Parts: sequence; C-alpha cells; structure tokens
Amino acid sequence: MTLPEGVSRRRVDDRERLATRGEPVYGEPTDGPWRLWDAGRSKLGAMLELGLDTGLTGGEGVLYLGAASGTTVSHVADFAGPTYAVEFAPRPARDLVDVAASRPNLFPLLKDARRPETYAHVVESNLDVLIQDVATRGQARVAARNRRFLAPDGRLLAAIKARSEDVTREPAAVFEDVLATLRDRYEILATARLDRYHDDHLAVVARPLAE
Amino acid sequence: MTLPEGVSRRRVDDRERLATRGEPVYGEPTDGPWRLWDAGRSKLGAMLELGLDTGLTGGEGVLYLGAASGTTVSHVADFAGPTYAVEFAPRPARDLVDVAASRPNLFPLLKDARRPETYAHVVESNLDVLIQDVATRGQARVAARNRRFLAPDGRLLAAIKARSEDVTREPAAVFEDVLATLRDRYEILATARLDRYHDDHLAVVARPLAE
Amino acid sequence: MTDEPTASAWFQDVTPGDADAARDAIDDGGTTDPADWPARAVASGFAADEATYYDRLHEATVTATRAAVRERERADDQQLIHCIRAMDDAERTANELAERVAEWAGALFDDADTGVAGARSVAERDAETAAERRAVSLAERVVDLADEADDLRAYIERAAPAVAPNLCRMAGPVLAARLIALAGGLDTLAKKPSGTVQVLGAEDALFAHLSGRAPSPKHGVIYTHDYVRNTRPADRGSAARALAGKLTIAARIDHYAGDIRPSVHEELDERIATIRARADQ
Amino acid sequence: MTDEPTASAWFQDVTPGDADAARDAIDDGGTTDPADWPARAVASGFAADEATYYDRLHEATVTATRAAVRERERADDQQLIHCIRAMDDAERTANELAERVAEWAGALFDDADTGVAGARSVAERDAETAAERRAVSLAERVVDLADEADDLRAYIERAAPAVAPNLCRMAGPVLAARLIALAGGLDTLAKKPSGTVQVLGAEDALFAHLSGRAPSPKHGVIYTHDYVRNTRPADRGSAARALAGKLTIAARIDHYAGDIRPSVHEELDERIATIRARADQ
Repeated sequence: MTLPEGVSRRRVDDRERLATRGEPVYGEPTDGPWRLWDAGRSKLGAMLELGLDTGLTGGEGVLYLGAASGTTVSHVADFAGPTYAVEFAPRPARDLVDVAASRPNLFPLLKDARRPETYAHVVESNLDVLIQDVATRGQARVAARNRRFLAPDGRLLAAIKARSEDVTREPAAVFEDVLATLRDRYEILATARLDRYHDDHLAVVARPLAE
Repeated sequence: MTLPEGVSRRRVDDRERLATRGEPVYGEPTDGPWRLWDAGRSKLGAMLELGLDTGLTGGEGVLYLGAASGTTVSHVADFAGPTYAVEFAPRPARDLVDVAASRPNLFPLLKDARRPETYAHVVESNLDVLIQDVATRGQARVAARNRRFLAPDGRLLAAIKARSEDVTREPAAVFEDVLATLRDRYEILATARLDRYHDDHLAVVARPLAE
Repeated sequence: MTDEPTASAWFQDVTPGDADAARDAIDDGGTTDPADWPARAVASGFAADEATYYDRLHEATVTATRAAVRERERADDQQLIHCIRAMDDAERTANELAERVAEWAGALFDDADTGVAGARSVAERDAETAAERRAVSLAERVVDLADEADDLRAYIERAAPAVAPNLCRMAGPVLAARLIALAGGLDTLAKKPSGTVQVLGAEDALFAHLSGRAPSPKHGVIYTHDYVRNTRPADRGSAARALAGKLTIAARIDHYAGDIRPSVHEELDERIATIRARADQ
Repeated sequence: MTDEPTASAWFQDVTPGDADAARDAIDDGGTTDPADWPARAVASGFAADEATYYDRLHEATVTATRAAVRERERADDQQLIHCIRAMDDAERTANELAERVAEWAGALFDDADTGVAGARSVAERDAETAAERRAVSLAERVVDLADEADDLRAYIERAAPAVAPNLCRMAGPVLAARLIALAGGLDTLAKKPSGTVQVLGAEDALFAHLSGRAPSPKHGVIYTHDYVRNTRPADRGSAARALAGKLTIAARIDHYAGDIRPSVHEELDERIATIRARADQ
C-alpha cells in the first residue's frame, strides 16, 4: 500500500505519523512544511493508517460529503486536485469556509448531501473520488444519490457510522444492512472496521456499477 | 472486638455499616434514629471497622485533636461523655461550632494542638481517651505534649498521616520514626495500616507511660 | 431535448466578478445531473481557461457559502440555540460564583445565606472595609448573571413559540428550545427518528449502554416533562416513548408546515392518560 | 506552691452568663497543667453541680469559638485568600462566558473576535434585534466579570504587602497571595517545610508521583516566578529549590517578625545568579 503523492509519514515524538503539506488550520502539530494528519480525528486518515487500498494517488478530483469544520478535507485538498466540500450544518461550515479561503482548489458548499440536485449545478461530473463521512441516517442512500458525480472507474471511500443508523442495534448488523443497500449501485472492493481510531465505524471502498 | 456502647452496625443498601444515634450534621444517610458513620471519611471509624482494639466502651471523657469540620467528633460525642474538640483552622472550625451547638457534651475550641498550654485551662485532666488526627508535621510531638490530659490508664488513639511528616519518604519509614518518638512517652499497644480506607495512614493505640 | 450545454450551470447568468449574482446562483440554483462544468465554462466564455474557471469557482463558493452560513446562523432556531446555551452558562456560573460569595460572606457577616439568594442579600449590604467592598461587588456580579439568565429565559419563552408552535405547546418553550439545541436546529430535529429524540441529552448514558457498561437509557432531557417525571417509574418508559413519538411529529409539523395541529396534542394526552390508568388497575 | 485550686481555670474571673468575659478567658487564658475543672468549678461555686458546669462550658466554648472563628476568618491573610480565589473564579467564568459570546456573535456579526477582548467589542455594539440585545447583554456580563477580576487583583496588590512584606517583595503580591491561599494562611505557610512550599499547587502531580505513576514534581505554583520560569530547564530544579527555601524564610519573617529583611532577598538574588551562571560554563 503506497500513500498518495503529497501524503508522507513523518517521525514526530518518536512516532511515524501521516502528514500533508499546507497551511495549518486547526492547531495541528507541524514539522517544517508538513502538518500532521491525526488518524484519531479523521476517518480517511484512519483508512490510510490501516493500509486500506483507497486507490488514491494524488491529484484527483474529489467530492467530499460531510466536510464538517474541514479538518480532513483540508488534508485532502493538500494532495488532491479540485475538491468540492459539502457540509449542511452552519456552525462547522463557518470554520470550513475559513479553511477553504486559503486553498484555491477547495470549494465549500453549504448543502444537504441527501439532495445532490441542489449542488449538481456547481459540482462537476466524472470525479475520481467520492469521500463520504456523514453522520446521518440513510448513509447508503446518500452514497447512491451522489454516485452521479463519479467517473465510471471512480472510487467511493465511505466511513459508515453505525450509531447514526440505529443506536440500539449491533454495529455489525447495521453494517450488513448498509452494505446490502450500497450494493444496488456500487461494487464493494474492500471494507475495514476503523475501531482502533473510531468506535463503531466501517470503512468502505467501492466502485460504481454501470447504470 | 465489641463496639463501644452507642455504636451499632446497621444494614443499609445491603451493607453493614457503622452508625451512632444523634442529629445528622453533614448529609450522612440515616436509618431511623441512627446516622451512618462512613469509615472512608473517618479514621476512627476505619479503626473500628478494621476491628482494632481501641478500648472504647462508651461514655468516656475525650480530647479530640484535629476535629476539622466535626464529621468524626460528632459521632464520638454521640457515644462518649464530655468531648473536647480542638481545631486550629478557622474555616473547618466554623462548621465544627455548628455541629457542637446541638450537642451539649461537645466543647469546640479554636486552638493549636501543638500548644496544649493554650487550652489546659479549659480541658479537664484525667480523660479516658486522646484521639488525634492532625495533618501536621511532628505528630508524635503533638501526642507527647497532650499526654498531660490523659488518665494513667487512658488511651491514645492516633491516626498518623505519613505525607504530613515527609511527602518524599516511604510511609513505612516515616511510621517507624513516628513510633520511635511516641515510645518516649507512650507504650504502643497496637498499630494497623488504614490504607483500605485512608491511604498512607497508620492507626496507633497506645497507653501513657508513667512519668 | 435541446442542446443547451450550460443551461443549468451556476455560472449561466453570472457576469464574472458579480458576487451577488454568483451567490444567488449557487444558493438557489440546481439541476439533476452534473456536467463537465469547467469545460463548459471555457466553451461559453465565462472563463478563458480552466484555471481561471477554478479561481472564479473558488471565489464564488467561498463568498456564497460564507454568506449562506451567516444567514442560516442568524435564523430564529439558531438564535434559540445560542440563547438556551447562554442561559445554562449564565445559571451555572452564577451558582459557581455564589458558592465563592457564600464562603467569603460566611467569614465576614453573621447571617450569610448560601446560593444565589444568599448572594442577593450580600449584594445589598453596605460594605465597611475594602475587603467587604470586594465581596459585595462579587455578589453583585452573581445577581447580574442570575438576572441575565432570567432575561434569556424570557426571550426563549417569547421567541420559541414562533419558531416551533406545536413543539412549544407540547413541551413548553424551554424544553422545546433544549431539544432543538441538542439536535442542532429545528430542521435536523424534524429529521430525527423518535427513538433518538427520546434519548437526546442522554448521550453519555447511551454510550455507556452501547459499550455494555449500563442499561439502555429510557429518556434524555424529556425526563423534565411532566408526562415522564410524574408518571410512576414502572410506566415511565412507555410514557417517554409516547411523548418522544409525538414530539417528533410536532417538530415535523413545525418544520414542514408551521400550523398548530390540535389533534396531535389530544392524541398525546389520551395516550398518557391510558398509560397512567394502568397504575389504578 | 500555694494552694489555689482554680487560679488558672477559665472560669476563675467569669460570672456565669457573662459571655464576653468567658470568651476572653477561653481565648487568652492558659496554664501548663489541666486539672479536674468540673469538680473545682463546683467547689468554687461557679456551678451548683457538674451537669450545670458542663452546660456553662458548652455555652461558653460554642460562643467563644464562634467569635474566635469569625475574627480569625476576618484576618487580613484570610481575606487575601478569599480574594485570590474570587479573582481566579471571576477570570475563569469571564473566559468561559466569552467563549459563548464568541460563538453567538460569530453567528450575528461579521467581525466578531474571540476571548474577553472580543466580548468587550461586542458589548459596545448597538443591538438591532431582540436576539442581538441578549448577546450584547451577555457580553456586558463578561466585561463586568473581567473588570471584577481586575479590581480583585488591585486589592491583592494593595493588601498583600501589608500582610506579608518579605513574601511580596520576593514573589510579587499575586504569587504571595497564591502561596498563602494554598497553605491556608500565613501562619500555616510559615510552618511548612521548604520542600512542601516548593511543590504547593502541584498536589496532583505529587500524588501521582507518590503512587509511582510520575516523576517527582520540581515545582508547583512557584513556576510562575521569573527565577524558575526563566532559568534554563536543566537548572530549574535548583532554582526552584533555592527560591522555595527563601520564600519559606520570608514567610517566617513575615509571620513572626514582620519587618523587611533585605539580606534574605540579596541572598536569593546571588544564589540564582550563581545557578544561572552555570549555563555560561
């Protein structure tokens, strides 16, 4: 498993940790031009730390759903190409805008990821990667509806949060249901539990099925 | 080991716990006329819980050094006779006075236990018990100086706090030094570590040596 | 289907540099299917090349999203959220400082009482020494904070019914504001399942349950509702479930419609009456 | 030795019922050896029987001790303790509420700043809506609390040098007040060994060390002193030890004598100069 170009491992405080090059945004530690990317605060960071084959190589066109305050998407914009960041809640989006202001390839949008028709007039088609980290019910439906932005050989990288679907059920059972719904529109390439970094989260790598 | 008259074990919340009869003073749980005496908040309570032979039978004349807010001494006054309570710090003494106000046999004094000559004109001689719980350096010297109030066959019941003597030394070594100094004026009858209830405390039962 | 390659693009009717037009287009526009907007923007003459297009897109999205965030944050339900949190903060700090005042006044005066009421009487004293002056002044700060909390509560009681009429009728304005705050907004509350609404505010207990350390919580902040608190313990789970169900419906009516619907309130009253009647059997 | 059985008893010159006399006798009297005071009180006619004696003793000790507590609590060093704790509380709550104000103002205004400074500028705004009025009012509470903290600091700076002149000269009034507060009073500070003064305020770290979970702390609140903070890390332990030693002496002079002793200050300056000179070798 190689890291995407623009992502590196830096030894800080005697530990190897992920890092990207860019302006620091949330008080993260830096090492020269590198800013550390804490897998404990980022599901995509955790996927890379765990060696999941994300297919990321650097320079991709990205749609990021659930950008929150921009912690993770700021790292993505450091190594990716055009990066569209969708967030629905105004409070975190306030910070996201600040993060985006200094990154010319990062485009923030205050939109509901469940309603892609409200941003399809801005987000381009044929993107390489759809990253999804939305803490809402119906995570599989969100991925299905946003499939329209992906190139035929693009990748869905989703972090599925069990508690958002149903707090009372076993995470494993929740994940099975979500994967079953996802398979209507995607081929699942890999899955991995992120529990070492994020409790009750499942990482999914998938490729869109032909229409 | 029998408990002093006036002290009983009550079953509350499925646990046997010490109790005395008296007006509740610090929000302790009650069971009818009985108020629970929490060994975790009282060194003398811990001595009784641990079955140490204190010699207490009830009705004794008592000098209590280091009465603090009156938590323990209020229980003592419930089963003892005349009870003199010495405390040096004004803030806890404020509460001690309130506790004493409703107990006719409890006499609060704002005095320094290291200077018995400042209260020997109030505290009577020939007392049965000297209870000592002072968190100050020189705990053995305090016991020696207050020996004057004890009857020849009286008892010293002291809780020695290692950290008050020297925070940097091993408690066991501190206790040895304290006991060595105590032996100049007292015969040690029994000792017990109170750690189950109070970290790094040694309980000492002793009898005054003849002058 | 006519060939209008940029018909639905955000930049269709936007002159480069017109921030307001760009904002409106990004906010209110939309289309079913995305397209290769950068190529089309160049083809249509909106930008000389794709790099210029991305620069304009960046400027437009940052500007538009900043304005949209501001507008959403100024919305009435968001103001309610700030208010209820400020009220809790003002009450908490008033109580904390009142403890300090009671400690201090207990050393200075004979009849000092505790709590905010105690601080109120200390604040009315005539100070005789410099130290007393400081203690009395600190007590005045406690009074100010307690009054601030009262003013915030009064604002919530006035403003909440306009934001969520059915929710307020069912839960009272303060609990309604708390539920909206815990969900993050009326819109997000309206989208939550009833089981989640039932335990809003009991997140700690819920996570303890999920890690196997505790039983499942039966209710969160809705515990403060008379229908839960004053139902006998054996039936409290049923009452909480019934209340949460109707609160969820009330939030949805408030978000999507906004009119008062007496039926939902009557249904809840009847359901609770049935549950409570079990106690008499 | 003459036979005066009640010569030194607290009740010797007290008429039963004279609370002031009883208080003076209990507070200021004393003797080397205790005696059977109840029997002597009956013999001398102070009380008809021992039960009556104990009743009078109870009334006298409760009254005298309550008054003595009040007086001790009103003492200047105790007022300093209340002040420094109140100052810390006022600062902490001002900062906590400033965070809430910043959150809220960020949703309402374009150029809202964070912290107490941010709240100061929000407090000066003209509110245009009811919600803005509440946010501005909350900001005013923050300003009041920050000003209260400043007033408390000013009081400490005025009052502390009178309580502990040498300690203040060595540590500055605020750190001097902190040390007195951590010890519980100037008298208790004066009786503490230097090693304890060195780690006052680092109790958590100390207990962690004692339970084998951490290295021994090198300094507590005295870390804020220039002589510790601005000495290079390798020599900081020596500097803290030297400073704590002299602070202990300063507290003892202040408690037992009260005059300024330039020599102890000069000795500390020299010792620190020596320790810092190691860095140049």
